[in-house]
Amino acid sequence: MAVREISPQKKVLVYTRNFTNRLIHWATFFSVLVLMITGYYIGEPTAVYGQGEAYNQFIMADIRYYHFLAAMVLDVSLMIWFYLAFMSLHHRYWKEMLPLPGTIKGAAEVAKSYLTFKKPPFYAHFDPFDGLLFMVLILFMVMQMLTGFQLYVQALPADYWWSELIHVTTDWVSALLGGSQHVRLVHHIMQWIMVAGIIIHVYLQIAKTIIWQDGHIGQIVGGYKFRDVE
Amino acid sequence: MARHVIDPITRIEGHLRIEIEVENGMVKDAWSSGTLWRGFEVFLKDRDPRDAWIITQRVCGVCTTVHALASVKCVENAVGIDIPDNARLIRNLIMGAQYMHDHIVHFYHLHALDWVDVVSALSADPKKTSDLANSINQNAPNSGAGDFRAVQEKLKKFVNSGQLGPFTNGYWGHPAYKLPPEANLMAVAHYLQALSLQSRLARMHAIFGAKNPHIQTYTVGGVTCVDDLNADRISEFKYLVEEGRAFIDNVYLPDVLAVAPFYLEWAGIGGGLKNYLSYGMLPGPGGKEPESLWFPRGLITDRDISKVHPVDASKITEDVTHAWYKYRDGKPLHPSVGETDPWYTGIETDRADGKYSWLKTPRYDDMPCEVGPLARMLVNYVSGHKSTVENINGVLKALNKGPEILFSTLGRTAARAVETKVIADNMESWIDELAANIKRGDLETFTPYDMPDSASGFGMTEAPRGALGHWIEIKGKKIHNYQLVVPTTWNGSPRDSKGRRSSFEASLIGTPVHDPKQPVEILRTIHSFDPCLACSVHVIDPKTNEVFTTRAI
Amino acid sequence: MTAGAIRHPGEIYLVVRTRSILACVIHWVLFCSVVTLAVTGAYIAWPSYYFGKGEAYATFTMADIRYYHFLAATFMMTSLLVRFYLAFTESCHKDIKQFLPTPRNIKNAVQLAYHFATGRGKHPHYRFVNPLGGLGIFLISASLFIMVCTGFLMYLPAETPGTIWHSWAFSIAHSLGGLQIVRLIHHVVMYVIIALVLIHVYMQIWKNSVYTESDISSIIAGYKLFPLRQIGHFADYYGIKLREKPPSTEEMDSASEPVPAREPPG
Amino acid sequence: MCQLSSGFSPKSSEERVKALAGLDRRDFLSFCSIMAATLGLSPSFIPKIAEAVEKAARRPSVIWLHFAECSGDSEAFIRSSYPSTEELILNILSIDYHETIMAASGEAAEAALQKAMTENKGKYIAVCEGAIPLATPPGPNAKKGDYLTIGGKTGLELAKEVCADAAAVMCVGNCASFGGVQAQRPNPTGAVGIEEAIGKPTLKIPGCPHNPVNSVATIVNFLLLGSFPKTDNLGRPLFAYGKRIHDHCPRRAHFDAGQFVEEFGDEGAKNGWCLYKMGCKGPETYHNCSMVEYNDGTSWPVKAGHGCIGCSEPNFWDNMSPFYGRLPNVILPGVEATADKVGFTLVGAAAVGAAAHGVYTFMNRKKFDPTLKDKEE
Repeated sequence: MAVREISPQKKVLVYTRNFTNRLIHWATFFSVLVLMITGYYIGEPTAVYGQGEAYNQFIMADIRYYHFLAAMVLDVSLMIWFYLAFMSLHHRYWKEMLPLPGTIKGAAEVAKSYLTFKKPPFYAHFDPFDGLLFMVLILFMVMQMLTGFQLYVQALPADYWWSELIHVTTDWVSALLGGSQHVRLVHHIMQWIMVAGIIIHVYLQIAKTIIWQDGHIGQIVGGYKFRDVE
Repeated sequence: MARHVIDPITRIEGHLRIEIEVENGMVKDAWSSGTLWRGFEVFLKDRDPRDAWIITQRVCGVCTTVHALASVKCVENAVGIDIPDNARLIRNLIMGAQYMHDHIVHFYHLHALDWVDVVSALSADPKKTSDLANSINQNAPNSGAGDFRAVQEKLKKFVNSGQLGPFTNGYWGHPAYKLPPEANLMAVAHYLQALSLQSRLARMHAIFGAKNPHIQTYTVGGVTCVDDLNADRISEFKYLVEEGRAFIDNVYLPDVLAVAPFYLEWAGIGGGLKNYLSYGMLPGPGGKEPESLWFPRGLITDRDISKVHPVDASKITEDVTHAWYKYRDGKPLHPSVGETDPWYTGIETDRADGKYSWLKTPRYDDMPCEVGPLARMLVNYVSGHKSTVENINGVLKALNKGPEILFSTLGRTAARAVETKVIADNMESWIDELAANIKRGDLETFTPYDMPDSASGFGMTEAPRGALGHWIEIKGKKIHNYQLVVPTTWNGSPRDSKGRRSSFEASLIGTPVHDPKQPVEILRTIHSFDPCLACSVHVIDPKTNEVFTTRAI
Repeated sequence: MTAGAIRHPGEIYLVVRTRSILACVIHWVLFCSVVTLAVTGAYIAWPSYYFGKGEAYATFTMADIRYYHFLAATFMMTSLLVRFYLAFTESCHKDIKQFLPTPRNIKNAVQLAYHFATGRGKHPHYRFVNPLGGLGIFLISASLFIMVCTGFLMYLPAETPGTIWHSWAFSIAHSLGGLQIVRLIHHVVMYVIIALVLIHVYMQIWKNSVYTESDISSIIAGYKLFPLRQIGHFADYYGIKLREKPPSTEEMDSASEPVPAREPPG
Repeated sequence: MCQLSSGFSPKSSEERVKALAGLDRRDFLSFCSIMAATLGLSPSFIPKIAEAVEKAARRPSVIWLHFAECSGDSEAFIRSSYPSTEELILNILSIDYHETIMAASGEAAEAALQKAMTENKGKYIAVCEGAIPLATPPGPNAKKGDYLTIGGKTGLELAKEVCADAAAVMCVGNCASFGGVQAQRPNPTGAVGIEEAIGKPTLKIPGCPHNPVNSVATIVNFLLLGSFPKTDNLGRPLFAYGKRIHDHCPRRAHFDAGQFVEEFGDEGAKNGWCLYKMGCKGPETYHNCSMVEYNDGTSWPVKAGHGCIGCSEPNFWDNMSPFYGRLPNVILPGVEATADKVGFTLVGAAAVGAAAHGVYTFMNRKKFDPTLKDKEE
């Protein structure tokens, strides 16, 4: 029976992700999850009605509060992530995520492997295909940050240094997109694209874990995976 | 000298036993025993204070709602909230409906058979009965000769069936029955009318109170029936009030005045105690107590009807010298510091210094007091309560007697009738106030609150049978201590430590008894109090949890 | 790549199949249905907001949520039932014994719990479910079974009036002290399940991190990786040559015995 | 259970009609149709009910006993509208002993009881109201059941004596059926329902108090078919206790819609929304309140904006309380807490335990990872 089968493959354990790296992943995961759920309510507020007197009900206010709170967690973790991409002592991954010729070639090879089931070379941290996907996701997150801040700053008092800062850094977004209503639209649509991207990401990690038997998915929990012994 | 036991006393709520000693055809001494113990205060402990009213309402199914009211009041007092005006009005309407209903049931179905010989009615002339009815009141309904003949036919068939049902073994033909056959027939007809009417009047409770007995609309903070605050329900209520008032004006009061002249000697029998206590009830706008109470709070001592004394709830004590409980140092205690230690010594004990009842013996300022309709009417009368004064003077004038006849069995029964009319006449004003509020768009029925972690409070009101007080102590948002001091405890309790009798026992002294085996005279006086035993027998909280020792089976 | 060498330098691991994909799928169906049950159940217990405005005759929020609760319950029951059946079959390596609280399992579970708590003693390598985990899964299953029973006791009287099921459920509900008590049990046991699941998830992450056997991939992809050095007495089997007959479950379980460390073959 | 062996000698229906003098034909038929509806019979049964009531020439003897109770069920019974109490007393039943309405007291009352029991041996209906206290009070002369004595006998003795020769025992109200209010924790008087006290199956019409429509319909069923109606396994007639209040509640649409009263007197209350969150026990209570209502169909608790308290269910004082909460409290030895408090404690303990274990293993990671140890060595 299948379950009794033991593969003769020998593997060696490789540490691929340190604690900070994993922590950032899960902080990003939970903050994006909260942002998605609260964002859905803000975009579709008829989903939940508050009862009682308006002066005593704060459903939208509460949900926006948690949206902003989660956004702050995401911002901070993204910033650390960017810093580590260049400065990490463990693994400086910025190059692996840029669409350089080498990365694109590697990504094509990985993509081919998904179709041919021929195992691609071992990549300790993430393969080039993932790298490009992450780049896309990160870009979307950055865009969500920019549009999000642009929407957020509209509600802030103007004479506040913090709001000045946001104005200076993100007003161009509004100008570029053609007004705050378009900013809102882009913020909304990009979220759905991100949902699709996240689904692809999760699917690929599970598929790789199953197909290549490297314990791939475990690395984001335990920090290690396995490499074939040549 | 023979000792006679009447057990069970029927046509009352609960389980009562009366023992009398008769000498030369007169009662020389009497003992009253409550023979059921349920332990309400024991299981109230640790309950949610908001549930207390639902539980305490079940102490009595006859004067249902009054315990509910006293209970929500005592919790509201502890929480420290005022209820909205609509809630006050609905509570007053429900209370008023209770009085209209309960007093009619008491007079016709629990009390009338002490004065009316059902069998004698068989020999009445329906024509003369009709004349009699019309001579008392021209508006008397269903009082044609044909109406009375139909009742008599029905009664004859019933008697001829040989199955007398609830009338089996009545004291028919007893010389104490003095009404002519025609008056008896009229009373029987009204007995049956009242039987149908009371079922309709109970609907007044149901309109706002969901059902009767045991309403389910109160809640700590107000009432729940906000959905019923509409013209439809109010007019339904109003017409039922009118129906009840028509009966009270045209049947109940005339009947009392028609029967009384035949039993005028009872205006000198059954007086008993000389002190009368009323807590007052039916709060007015603002709901402040006792200032806004429509029936004032007060105490009359020594039958002195020139003065009403204020009432101080802290002067109430309970004594267990003759009750089946033990106190550690034997002294009377205020309910809030009372103890519980049931100590049953058997029903056939020495009455002189033994224990013989499950009722404790309450005293106000060390005085035995009578409570009930007579006490309320006297306090109202002396305080100058307008409609009470008018109605009592009307009754006294009709009987051509002075106020001294009120201190008697007959006086008690008359006071009840007067009270029914006084309250029924005022129902409309509350309905109008309620309608005016609704018209204004005021539909508020509930005051929100937070249950305090610890608090204490009390609620006082009047049950149809007399003064009713609930005391609560809340700790950890739960009931820590709950006590009830109820009307029949005042009236039906055994002697106190100084050997002084309470109302039942005191009022029986000197009652003529024709035949101790047919103690109809005893029943007259006892029933005039409208005893309600279920609520009277209770225990005071166990700070020490001693009561749990009684669980051993 | 530097970090890879910090722990277990040169340690050789073997891929060991631990679950059929079917068992993995059932796990996640069970997980999703229990999450759905918990969320919809929370709404049924505390319907604090109302969803969907409108007239009552045209709005069915509670009705819908109850429907999804019942739907998820059928998924949960079916997957539980299928898993129970598979526990007796080869495709789940007849693992029923690993979940039952037999004296042996309890003894091993206590030992394991002591090791997990203090770190004393050698880590036993269990290929399938370890006795402590088996006990936890037994408790979760038993709790789910209680939920199924109490759920039916509430569902049948309401949804099948006039049938034999109705009177049957009614009798049992009353012998337990009435529907209100059944409801209370249903409510409280949900907390028990949440607590147990919390511990379960924590323990999987913990084991995955501490023992580097990739426990997490076991429930997703169906295999773990064992350090060859520490399961030495299976080396001839795990090594280069496959044995004719696979070791029995008991043999696998007894892998908890201290094993002398050896050099990895090859 | 409770089969009657031709309890009533049939006389001519003409004679019976005469006995019903005063109840005019229209009223009588309206009573019969209400009874048919209450019992869930088709309209074709109306003439049969009329016939059965008319045929029962000798009215069935009823002995109504009061035990530990508040008389609420007697009061409820006399609120009957179809038939009226008058009809019940004069024409339909022969209520031979009933402490609240009977003329006789004391010895005469005792004699009436003995007479009814002897004359109708094996044929009378014993209606019981109130629970039987079984505990023994402390005290020198106390014996079992002394918390209640009537005519010098304990309630238990009286119940056993009267119920022994009854054709059937009918319990009205929750006290007689299941022990009721005095049987709630800690049940200081050891009160139990009649069935448990006398060890004989009884028919139960629970409620606090019961709805007279149900007791009267049960009696009419008895007159019509010579037996009591079909019951559930607790002994409650299925016609009245076969369905949940919740399933026939006029506010059910608001439950399904998710529209709830959040606080008494709020907008939801004014709009008649569901009382689920106010602790309504309709979902666990079998009773026909929502269909027949009380006091001649005037109202019932949920209509009056107050949740159901489950008064037809056994031990409802304990199980259904706190009455303004959804769930009863969890009672563990020495502790009483809400279900959610218990649950949060449980989950919190698990989370804290996991976190503590995580920190501990991180601090002592060398113990767990032999490789690290090896390396150091």
